[in-house]
Amino acid sequence: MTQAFARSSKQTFDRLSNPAGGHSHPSCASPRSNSLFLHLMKATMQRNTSTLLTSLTACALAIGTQTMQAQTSATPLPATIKIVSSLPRTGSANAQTTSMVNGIRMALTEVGGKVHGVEVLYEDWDDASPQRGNWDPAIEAANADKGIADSMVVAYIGTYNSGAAKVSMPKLNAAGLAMVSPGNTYPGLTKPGTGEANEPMVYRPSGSINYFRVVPTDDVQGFVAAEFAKSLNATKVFVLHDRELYGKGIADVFNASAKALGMEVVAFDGLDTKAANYKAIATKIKQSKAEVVFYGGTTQTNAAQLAKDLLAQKVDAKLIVPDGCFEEAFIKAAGANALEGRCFITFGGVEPKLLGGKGQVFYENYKRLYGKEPEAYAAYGYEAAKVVLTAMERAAEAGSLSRAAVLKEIAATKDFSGALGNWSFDANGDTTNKVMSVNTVKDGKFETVKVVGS
Amino acid sequence: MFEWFDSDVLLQQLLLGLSNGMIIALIALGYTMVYGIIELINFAHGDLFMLGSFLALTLVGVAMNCGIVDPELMGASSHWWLLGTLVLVCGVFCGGLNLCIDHFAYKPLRRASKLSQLVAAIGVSFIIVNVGLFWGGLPMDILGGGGAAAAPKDFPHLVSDTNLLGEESFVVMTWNDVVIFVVTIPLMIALTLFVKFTKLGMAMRATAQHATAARLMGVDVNKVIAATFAIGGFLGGAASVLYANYNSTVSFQMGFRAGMDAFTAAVLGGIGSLPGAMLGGLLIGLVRAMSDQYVGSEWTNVVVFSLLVLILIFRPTGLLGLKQREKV
Amino acid sequence: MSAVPIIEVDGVTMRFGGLVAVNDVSLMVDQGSITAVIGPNGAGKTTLFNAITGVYDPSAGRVLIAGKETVVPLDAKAWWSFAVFGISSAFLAAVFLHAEGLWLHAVTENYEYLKPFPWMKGIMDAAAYVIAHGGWAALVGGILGAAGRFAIWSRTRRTPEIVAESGVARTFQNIRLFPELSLAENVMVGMDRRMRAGFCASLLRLPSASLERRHAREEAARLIEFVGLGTKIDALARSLPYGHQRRLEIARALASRPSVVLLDEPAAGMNPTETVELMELIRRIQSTRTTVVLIEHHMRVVMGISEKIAVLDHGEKIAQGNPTEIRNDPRCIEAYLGKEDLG
Amino acid sequence: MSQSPSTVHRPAGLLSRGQCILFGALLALPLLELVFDLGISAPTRFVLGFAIVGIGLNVVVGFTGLLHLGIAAFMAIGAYAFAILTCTIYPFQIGFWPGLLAALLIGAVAGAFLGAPTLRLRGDYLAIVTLGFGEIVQDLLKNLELITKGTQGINPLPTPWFFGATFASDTPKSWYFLYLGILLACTMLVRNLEHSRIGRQWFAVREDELAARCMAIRPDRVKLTALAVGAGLAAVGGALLASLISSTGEPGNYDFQISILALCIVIVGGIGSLTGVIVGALVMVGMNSILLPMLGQKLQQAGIGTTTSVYLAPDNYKYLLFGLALVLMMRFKPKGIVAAKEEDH
Repeated sequence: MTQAFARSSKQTFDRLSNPAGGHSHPSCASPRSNSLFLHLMKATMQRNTSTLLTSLTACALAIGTQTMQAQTSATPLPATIKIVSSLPRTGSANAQTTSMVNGIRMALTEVGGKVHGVEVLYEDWDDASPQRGNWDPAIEAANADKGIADSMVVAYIGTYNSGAAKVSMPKLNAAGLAMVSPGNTYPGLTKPGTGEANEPMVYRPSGSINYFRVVPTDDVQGFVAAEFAKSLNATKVFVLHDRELYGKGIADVFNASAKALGMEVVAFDGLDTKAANYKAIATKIKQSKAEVVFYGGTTQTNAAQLAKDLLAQKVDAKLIVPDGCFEEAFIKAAGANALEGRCFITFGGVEPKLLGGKGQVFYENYKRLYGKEPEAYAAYGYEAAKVVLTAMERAAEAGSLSRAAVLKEIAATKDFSGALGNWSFDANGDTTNKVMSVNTVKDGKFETVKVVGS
Repeated sequence: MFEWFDSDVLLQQLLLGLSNGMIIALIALGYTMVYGIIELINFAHGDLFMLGSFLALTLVGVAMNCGIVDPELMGASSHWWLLGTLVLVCGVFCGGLNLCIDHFAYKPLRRASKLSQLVAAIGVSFIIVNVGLFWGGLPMDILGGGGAAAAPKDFPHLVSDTNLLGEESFVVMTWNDVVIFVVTIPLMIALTLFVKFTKLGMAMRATAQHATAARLMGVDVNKVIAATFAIGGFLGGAASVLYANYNSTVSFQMGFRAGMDAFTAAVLGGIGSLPGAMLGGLLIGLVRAMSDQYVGSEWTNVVVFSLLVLILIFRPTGLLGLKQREKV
Repeated sequence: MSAVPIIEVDGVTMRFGGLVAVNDVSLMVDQGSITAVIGPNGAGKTTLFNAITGVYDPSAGRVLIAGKETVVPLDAKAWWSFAVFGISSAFLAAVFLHAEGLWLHAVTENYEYLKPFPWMKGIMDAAAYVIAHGGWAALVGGILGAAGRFAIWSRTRRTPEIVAESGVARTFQNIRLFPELSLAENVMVGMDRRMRAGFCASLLRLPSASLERRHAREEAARLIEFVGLGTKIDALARSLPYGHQRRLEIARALASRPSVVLLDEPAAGMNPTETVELMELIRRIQSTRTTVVLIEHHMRVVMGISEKIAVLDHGEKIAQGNPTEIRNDPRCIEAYLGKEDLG
Repeated sequence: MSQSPSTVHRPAGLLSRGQCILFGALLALPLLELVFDLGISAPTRFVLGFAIVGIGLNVVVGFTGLLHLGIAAFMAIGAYAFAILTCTIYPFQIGFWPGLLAALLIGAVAGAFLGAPTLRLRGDYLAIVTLGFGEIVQDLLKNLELITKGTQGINPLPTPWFFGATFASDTPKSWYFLYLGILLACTMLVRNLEHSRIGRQWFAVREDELAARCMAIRPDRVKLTALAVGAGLAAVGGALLASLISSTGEPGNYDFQISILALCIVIVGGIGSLTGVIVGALVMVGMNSILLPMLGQKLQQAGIGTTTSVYLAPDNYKYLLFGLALVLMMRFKPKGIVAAKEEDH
């Protein structure tokens, strides 16, 4: 004890005598320490760089009695803080969310697990239950409550499903805990006038914004899909959806955009996502002589089966699906045959390997670290974590790592240069990044056909 | 746009309904047999069927990797012998597995209440689903796996998918459809004959009528139950290959819907009745296809279950179920 | 003695597939009497009991209880129930098949965000919309509803509960107690016919329900003692030995204060002492002005207590009369009695 | 009246001894949290909600012996009825308590209506029909988009009010006590029914329908009462759970898996026993929303499960654990944790 104490005091004085001041400097980055006292000391030092004397006094007092020290430093930076993610880890979305969690871990590793010398813990929470095999509202709500109750948590990365966000957003908002979603694309979560009359205010009981997302919303994507259908010279389109929040939402946008662009929507049907096959629907599509089929759905809601059955029933219509299908699993599930030249996938961004700048670095690192191609949303997980960590760094610099401080800094994210390019959060908490791509499958791999909005 | 009556469309939907219905009927037989003998709704049956498809997928993968079949030829030419082998192997696998499940999970509960058996079946179904998830994670290089364990997998066409009615025809009928009938109908006939004429079959019928009486007459009831599970499992395994080949998809979650459809079919036809299960399966397949075409796919489940309720109001023991007279 | 027999079986036939279990049997049971139905195994005795108590619907013939046929008549009440089912399913079909339009007209169009809802107008609009658009749905739904109700009604015209309601209680050949219920509860189920406590009284444990329950319990205790089962009224029925279970079943049957009680082989499996006790019990039952009909193989019981005996063989009634007549009837001796010592 | 030995008249208490102990423990749980930082009173609220659903299902399955596989449909009906009648985007806005009462009534009526065609069916036909209703209700909620907002889910739902207590997401304890109170009320009322004429009719129909009918009990009416009570309670549970997360969630959330969870609660806890149901809810839902997440968290903190392999992530073993628990439970305690007769009186 005495030894540890002596060592930590020495380091404290080292820091004090460091001409670089309080800003962290590689040479004095202390090894991981389990001494609370050390952290408190460091925090004191960092905060009061300008007033060396005060620090010295504080320090002297601290050497005298630890309790005194705790009283004298006003709002010290904590020793460790936590960020958590709440994603569906059990069940069918597992592949995508594993990739996202990997992205988050990467972001954390890149900063050495610390911001401004404060150790950052990360916990990967599951919002799915084995009964549901999918996100479970009770678990998501419990996660939100758990996050709120744990005072170490300063940021909540999640959710993957927009429906889940609807559950946790008001809770986290009331508690003033920042929430950054790498996957929610339902527009009504942030944009007034796109959803219900009470959206998005209903998610903001405190009146201020705590929810941000690094992924462009479906209203952009649905429109891009419709434009692309038009560019395929389609006159008749057949719109299907999976009767879930995401799929139905984007199909609605596509439906409206297609009509606006002068195409005829011959049918707007919901699919039974658990059905064995869609050959009967494929027959109906064939009968309708539509040139394009749009399916608002994901790999998990059986989009691959639809693609296969269109091929099996010799339907010539092209299939357009949204980014819920932009993952390796979709190609593997459908088989490249059913997709090549027949299927187009829109995505709110570009595929990881086409990312430029920092994105390319991310892509290379990810492949090196995990030994496989990242899924499409990996970059969003990474980006969300990056934004949070950067904001925390700024907040720490400004002297506080409280929830409010972190939230303020996340909201202030501007001209952020990350893996997804250069972007900011707008007043609603949406990313200004509107890059969209249309992809197809060639030789069993995604290939970008068109990039819009960059 | 959608002509109400279009003979091509009608014909196509009938064909689809029959093909889907045949597979459902084959699974329904497994439910109805087990139910007939021990009055257990075997919830794990649908998931067992799912494991059969995974075995088929793995075997096809192995066959491709070992150069037994040429991956390039999948879908272009037919691999009858491979399909036949798979039906047998997966059938035996599922039959054996069903036997083991019965032995370890249900048999100790024979004397417990029906509900405890049901919960055990639910538990087994969860376990199998998890096994399916892990199986999906096996490194099946060609067929996908690893991190995407949970995703549905593509099952290659084992038979040619050229249209037998000619490339110009609106109605599509391929060997995929034919193979279902070629496998299913003989199996059903064989089962019917087996139950009617063999000694074991008669013992099964006797046990279904009255287990205690059968036991007193010297029927080894445990053997009969085991045989029932084995045969039901075999049919489920055979169905799993047909299903995988017909839909060209294998997923660890597909057991639920297949099981539910089959269970509905079994009840619709009259649970405990073999011809009832076949009829129920075909009917459900047809109603699904017709509803998808003429009502709208989002209403298909509603249509199927409303029909079920209506039929049960007028025929409380299903279409071919015998009127139950309680022994007093 | 009243002129009307308490049970009149009039030409009842029961067919199961090709098997004729009971063939054109007629039987009169006088009020207050003890009547036995005897015959070899498989003669159709229990089937006749089942036909009388409504468990089976006779293929032909009628059963009159106290001069009345115990079937649900096709009267105003039946028509009323078809009408109610038809109309309510018509209404449901009309509402459900037009749910969205209805909602749009009655609710959405009358509502502005955060303003109070004009309830009256909403309801009027809803009614107008259903009347204007629901015709076909209502017609189909109505027909299906009424037909479904009719199908169920026609299958359940003569059911055990309706027969039991008219004062017929019975026991079963293979004892059918409620095994997981206590003795008292078993007997109290028998009293259900006479109990009045409704749902709300039970839910809230109103004094009326508590009082009724307390009285029922006391009466159950008396009945259990009456049949000679002592005071352990809270033991589970399944814990009783076989002979006691038979007596408990009799107590349960008596609990409904029936005018006639049908006992199906009450002495089966009883030892001689118990049999004597049983005969005593049956006489005591008769002394409470309850008619007793029993199926029995035990000739000592049959000959000892019956006033009238009917003999069935192969589903047909071959003889009827008092014990002496039956004892001397050559057909009975040939068919049945000859094989057994009459004791 | 001369009172002979206690055997003649022994009224059932308001709660059995087991129930008293259980509720005492549940009451003490948040107090325990004052000392130890367990953080479990918040997730335990879900347990309480599911316990109410379980009590409802227990009336149907445990008391009356009807195998019901679609109880989630009635949770959905309750949640949606509550939501439509209280949410601010709808005109009605009748408030928390009237909404809860309406959910109870609508659920009960729906239960009776949907039950009516099934009354004459044998046990396992009933199972498939109820399973079908479970699916139909989901489909209806999804398809009648104008009314139910389809897959959007309805939010926000009003938080409860109770004599000045505050109900916010950071005050889980007030929710906890309120829900515990509602659960207690449900338990006592259902216990009243259990020990009354109504309960006796249920048991009689369960034990031997034919014998009951020969005692002039009308099984239709008895089953209908049970279905209505069960559905009504499930609706209340659904509404409370919805209020807890302030949203109905998607209709797909009320699927077969939830019905199965409810059934497992009843059977694992001890079929036919109210104490058992609550214990069952604690075990099953607790495993789901408290134990498994906690375990996952602990494993993560221990540095296990960070790898990308599907076989090493603890989350991927949840199905297996859940299934094994069910099978083993049935193997060694087929009557459930609390067997019905052990808690009587």
